[in-house]
Amino acid sequence: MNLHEYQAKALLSGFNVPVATGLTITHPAQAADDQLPPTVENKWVIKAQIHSGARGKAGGVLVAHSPDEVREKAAQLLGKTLVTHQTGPAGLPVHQLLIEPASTIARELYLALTIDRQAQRIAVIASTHGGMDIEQVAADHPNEVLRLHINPTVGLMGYQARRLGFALGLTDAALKQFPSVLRGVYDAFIRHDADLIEINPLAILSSGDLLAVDAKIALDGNAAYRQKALFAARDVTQEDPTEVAAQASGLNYISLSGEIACMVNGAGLAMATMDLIQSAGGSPANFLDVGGGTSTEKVAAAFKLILANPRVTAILVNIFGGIVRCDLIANGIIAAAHEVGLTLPTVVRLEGTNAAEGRRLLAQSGLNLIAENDLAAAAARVVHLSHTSKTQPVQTKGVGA
Amino acid sequence: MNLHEYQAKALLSGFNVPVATGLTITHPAQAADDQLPPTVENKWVIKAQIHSGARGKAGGVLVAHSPDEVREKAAQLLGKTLVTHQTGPAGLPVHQLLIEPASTIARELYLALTIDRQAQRIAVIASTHGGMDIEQVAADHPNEVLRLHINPTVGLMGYQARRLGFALGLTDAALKQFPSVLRGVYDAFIRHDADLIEINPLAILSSGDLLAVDAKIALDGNAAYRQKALFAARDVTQEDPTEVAAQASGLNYISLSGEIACMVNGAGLAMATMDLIQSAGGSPANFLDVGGGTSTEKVAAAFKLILANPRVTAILVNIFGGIVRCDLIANGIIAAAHEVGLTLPTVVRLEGTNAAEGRRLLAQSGLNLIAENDLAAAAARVVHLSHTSKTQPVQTKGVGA
Amino acid sequence: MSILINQQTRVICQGFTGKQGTFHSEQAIAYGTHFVGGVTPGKGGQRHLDRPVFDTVHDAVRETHATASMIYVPAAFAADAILEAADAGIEVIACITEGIAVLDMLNVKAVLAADYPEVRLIGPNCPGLITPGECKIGIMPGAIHLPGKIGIVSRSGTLTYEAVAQTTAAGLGQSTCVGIGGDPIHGMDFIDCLALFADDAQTQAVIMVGEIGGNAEEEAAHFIKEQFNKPVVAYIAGATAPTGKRMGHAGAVISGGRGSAEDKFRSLAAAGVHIVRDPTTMGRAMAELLGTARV
Amino acid sequence: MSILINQQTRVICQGFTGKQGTFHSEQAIAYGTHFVGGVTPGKGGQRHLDRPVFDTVHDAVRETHATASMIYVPAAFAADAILEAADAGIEVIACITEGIAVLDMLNVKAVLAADYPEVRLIGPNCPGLITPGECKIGIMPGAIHLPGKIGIVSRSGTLTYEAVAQTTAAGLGQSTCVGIGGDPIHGMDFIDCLALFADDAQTQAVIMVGEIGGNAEEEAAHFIKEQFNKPVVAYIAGATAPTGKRMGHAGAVISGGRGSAEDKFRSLAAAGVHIVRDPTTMGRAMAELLGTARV
Repeated sequence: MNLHEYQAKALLSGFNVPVATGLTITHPAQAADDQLPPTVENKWVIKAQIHSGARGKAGGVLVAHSPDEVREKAAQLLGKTLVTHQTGPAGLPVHQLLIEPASTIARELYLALTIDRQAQRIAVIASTHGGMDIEQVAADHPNEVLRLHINPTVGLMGYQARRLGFALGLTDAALKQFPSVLRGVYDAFIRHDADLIEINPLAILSSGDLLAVDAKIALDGNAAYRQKALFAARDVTQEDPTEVAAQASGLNYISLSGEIACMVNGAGLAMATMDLIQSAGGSPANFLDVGGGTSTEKVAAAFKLILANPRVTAILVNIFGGIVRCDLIANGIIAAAHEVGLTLPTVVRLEGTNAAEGRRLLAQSGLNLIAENDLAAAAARVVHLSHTSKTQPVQTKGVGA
Repeated sequence: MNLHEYQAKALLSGFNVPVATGLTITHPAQAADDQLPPTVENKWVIKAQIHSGARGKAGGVLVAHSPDEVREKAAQLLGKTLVTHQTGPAGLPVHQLLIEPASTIARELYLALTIDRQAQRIAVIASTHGGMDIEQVAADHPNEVLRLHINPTVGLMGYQARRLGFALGLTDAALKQFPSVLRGVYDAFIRHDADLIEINPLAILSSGDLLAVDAKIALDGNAAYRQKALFAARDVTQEDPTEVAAQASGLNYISLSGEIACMVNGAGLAMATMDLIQSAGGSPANFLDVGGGTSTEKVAAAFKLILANPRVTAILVNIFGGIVRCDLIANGIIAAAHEVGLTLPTVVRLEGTNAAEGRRLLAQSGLNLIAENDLAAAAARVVHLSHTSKTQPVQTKGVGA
Repeated sequence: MSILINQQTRVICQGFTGKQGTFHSEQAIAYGTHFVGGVTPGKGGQRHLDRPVFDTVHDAVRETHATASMIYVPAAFAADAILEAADAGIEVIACITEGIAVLDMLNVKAVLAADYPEVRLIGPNCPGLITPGECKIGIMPGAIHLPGKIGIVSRSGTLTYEAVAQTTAAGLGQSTCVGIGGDPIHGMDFIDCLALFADDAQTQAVIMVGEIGGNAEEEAAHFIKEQFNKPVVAYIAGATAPTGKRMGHAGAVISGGRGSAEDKFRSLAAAGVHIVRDPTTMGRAMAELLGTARV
Repeated sequence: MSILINQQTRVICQGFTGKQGTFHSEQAIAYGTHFVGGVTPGKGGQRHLDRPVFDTVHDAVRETHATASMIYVPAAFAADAILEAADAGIEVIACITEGIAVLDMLNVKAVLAADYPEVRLIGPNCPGLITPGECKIGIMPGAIHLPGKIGIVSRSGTLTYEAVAQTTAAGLGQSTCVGIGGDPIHGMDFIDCLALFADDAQTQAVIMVGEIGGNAEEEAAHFIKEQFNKPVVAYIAGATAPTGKRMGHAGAVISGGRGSAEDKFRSLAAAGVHIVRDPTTMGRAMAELLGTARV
């Protein structure tokens, strides 16, 4: 789960990472004169709180030189939808703004902690090239991206912080502050089950002090049970509504741009099914893993998600019954098809435990469900039906709709 | 450094280890009616706070059935000196009492955490034989002393606590409470740099609940710099005054029962010197390691400590000059001998860096300092002098006394 | 022969009396697994599925001489369960549980490496492992398996079943199938399994099923090139998955242009692996490969 | 040959510009040690004792190719310094610092075992080590040493010097002398040193100096009995130390009747070690033993 910048900064501030005093608003009027953070030069930065980087280029970061201008710019931003190269074409809505005093920045650094699955350690990544995309920096200046790993027994060691501080070319106040900043980020990472904490830029101000000018935190979803306060602050307006609804039903759904929907048990098999659709000449409309203990309700919820996408022209259901019996799945499909009024051409491939009985049930259901035992054939069939479906409406024998 | 029972319980209580509500007093009047902890059956236990186990047998734990009796028994105990098999014949003075409500105990367990130097881990030691000397239990029932080690990366694991709880035969409330008690002891150990935390007995009350009836904590002296609050609470009245004075001078001194004092640089060489005195027919009066950076002040302080012991009849100084130059040591000895008015026969063995010059300085000092190059000869000489010194006063040419 | 588990393997279940533990233990027993008992703290001394229940894994090992455990305890307690099994002397630990926090697994791996280097952890978030006809530890459907000559190692669950069904249909059968799980930090990896398959006489060839994300497949390719001499067929799922989108398994994220299906196919092909881009052809490709190999 | 260090060993000092670091670095240089620089954070780029100063051990290793470090930083920072040296690739780390908290050392040992198993840590709270005539890393007086054939390993500081002086007086000389330190948790132990002496052609015999407390000497006795074939002379200090009293070194505590000098003498004698109860006779005993051995 992602945190907004203002949430990330509040969290980091609790670990003594220096951040500006900011004001978070949802309405321009909240930026009243006496609420605005004090500035030296009457200069504020207004930042759209969306779950995306590269906000500046998308017009999501504005500067104002008076309280009136702050409110004016805030009114411009709030309610807008921002499209960055990370958001996809739909963009993300701006419901909250973070207003901070502008700072005079001498240098910009990059600092992040994340999980390195190869090393099986938490990795610290730092660079003197702050304020830009670190992947680009890694591509352009691989030797200027510093990496080190943290042994879980002792955690971050003093020598590691010192070493990075010297390697980043810090001096004076910044050199002295850096170990405490890194310690704070590390402690926050550990205490709050982060997947990623990125401070970009970590600025050296003209005063010589360090300041986290932007901050991004992603949390490990598996740790939600012990990070309840943070997960309660989740902002679902920043996520795909279909994916959010899917999660609520215990489904793993990701929207894609094609027209053939699929419903599969297992993430790997779901990806393989998408690959098959593509190689058969189609284009997948979604990734959808219904998981292990699939019930009628789950199958029904899955059909509803699929049908909510107007681009979908055909459906491929691919279930390899293991512990889940295919006859139960078939009953679930039939009940769900009735419930949601399934009209799109639907190819069903059932394999594994009680597959024959499942196929028999589908055949006798009176629904427009095309059974295919062979997965390759099922993929070819659904692609064919999809093309047909685009040109002529499909007749169904379903009771719904 | 050792904590008193009341200090240990206050510490453990902060880690949710269940202890009785107690009152610590230094004067009987402090045990006023309204200050005494409430009891169900008007029964209190009054415990002498000394740095020793086995207080009960020595009369250091009394029971009272009324507030008046509490004050009466308190008056008996305060100011007394208790001799246990751990205190040595001199005993320890009672300056503080811990008054607790008496508990109804169903079973007594043993629980301790300490450093296992062989395993290089913190070890948990537990037994169903609580309330007695664990070393005796280990000798009599080796299979009934449970041990497990804690991996520093993950600390105490839930399964370890469960396993011990089941192995101790706990049920119901005690079984449920045990992991939290053990967790508390472990956290206290780690957070406060303990060498040993021992709860003996850890009682199962008739109510089924656990209660730490006695608690002993020893702290790692090397961690004093980061456990300042605890080390500030050190009770030097419980320690040998000479040893305390030695520490203040940066010396490592331990009183022994013999009559030949020794002053050595290095703990191993100091023990070896004691061994030599013994095998030469003498008996060492002390262990004294003057350490590395030996100064005139330190040597003087060492002589003062030695001379404060009226049993001492002769002195052996054994210095293997390494980094420390023997000529400087010799000057220190001479200055110190003058300062303290050294009259006892003193054999000095100087070896190593600038030893010849050191010996020359001693010979020219006009003091009654007998130089011996050979350590074995020096030991034999000091033992001989000691025997002589017992029968006739020694003439000295010293300026002091 | 097979790897890791066989008819002699004495299996217990942690989380034995829970719903999942009960169901999959029943299945394992029905499959003929040498299933000797289970662990549920507080239920020690009871019997369940006609097997003894113990309070601790240590008790279970002492009484049953169990050597393998399958873990179905909830995610919050799974790290503890893995280390309990290791500490009790269990040699093969299959942790089926999904949803274990990454930091927990980092610690588990560090402790296993330090204190229990001999322990084989499979998973978490995996279907388990099976030696067909001998021992089933996990959630896979036993019926689709056939004792035979193909070793299968896979990051995916149901996709493993595809590989199994296809090799069964082709009459090749399986020596042992290991679902190593999709979490970013997990136990045995492709290489660990390949090393065991290399020394297993029953295993004549291996099917490897990978996914986008991470670089385990690239490392496996390197290992195969350097020191693995049996035929390998490999499929990588996720060629059509868009960059940066999570595909169910936390491990299946393409980050920074690395870990794409194409990267993995390329590495494996360069290592002499027979790659298949159509997941329905794993069994057929293997049959052809072995047919050719026999000439 | 010698063990651990020799003329080629490139030595740095951590805590280089401090009082202790400066003094002992000067001594090491004067002794002829191949001393290439030192580390004091914040003083990188300066020169000290005509050697370069670096901010980090990594910088020092990169620039000087140092392979050994002697540590004189204050106790509160010593654990960090040890791990910094290990992480930077230093092979032999002698930590002279005394007063390191036990929990810090437990962690240091766990990390060394996990991440840097090849690193040789000597100490803490030790005099260091020396290969006479070649390389001196520590606080021992160089002048008493003589290049020769006796390996010395000791838990004590000044008592080591006795063994050195006696073997020098006897004309035997020393191959390498290692003061392993007296703290309860420390780096190389008797056995680690014996194993190196076993393979060292220059070392013809070993003097072992132990102390009461712990059971390192008993373990060494077992090792010698099983697999060490060179003559060993051993002395254990503390026969007259009373039970339960601390004798300076935190490690030197007799606990529960174990670890007494008598226990240790007995174990060593049973392992075929020539024990001496008089610390002034270590050199003489060795000379006689080797004289006898030569017959």
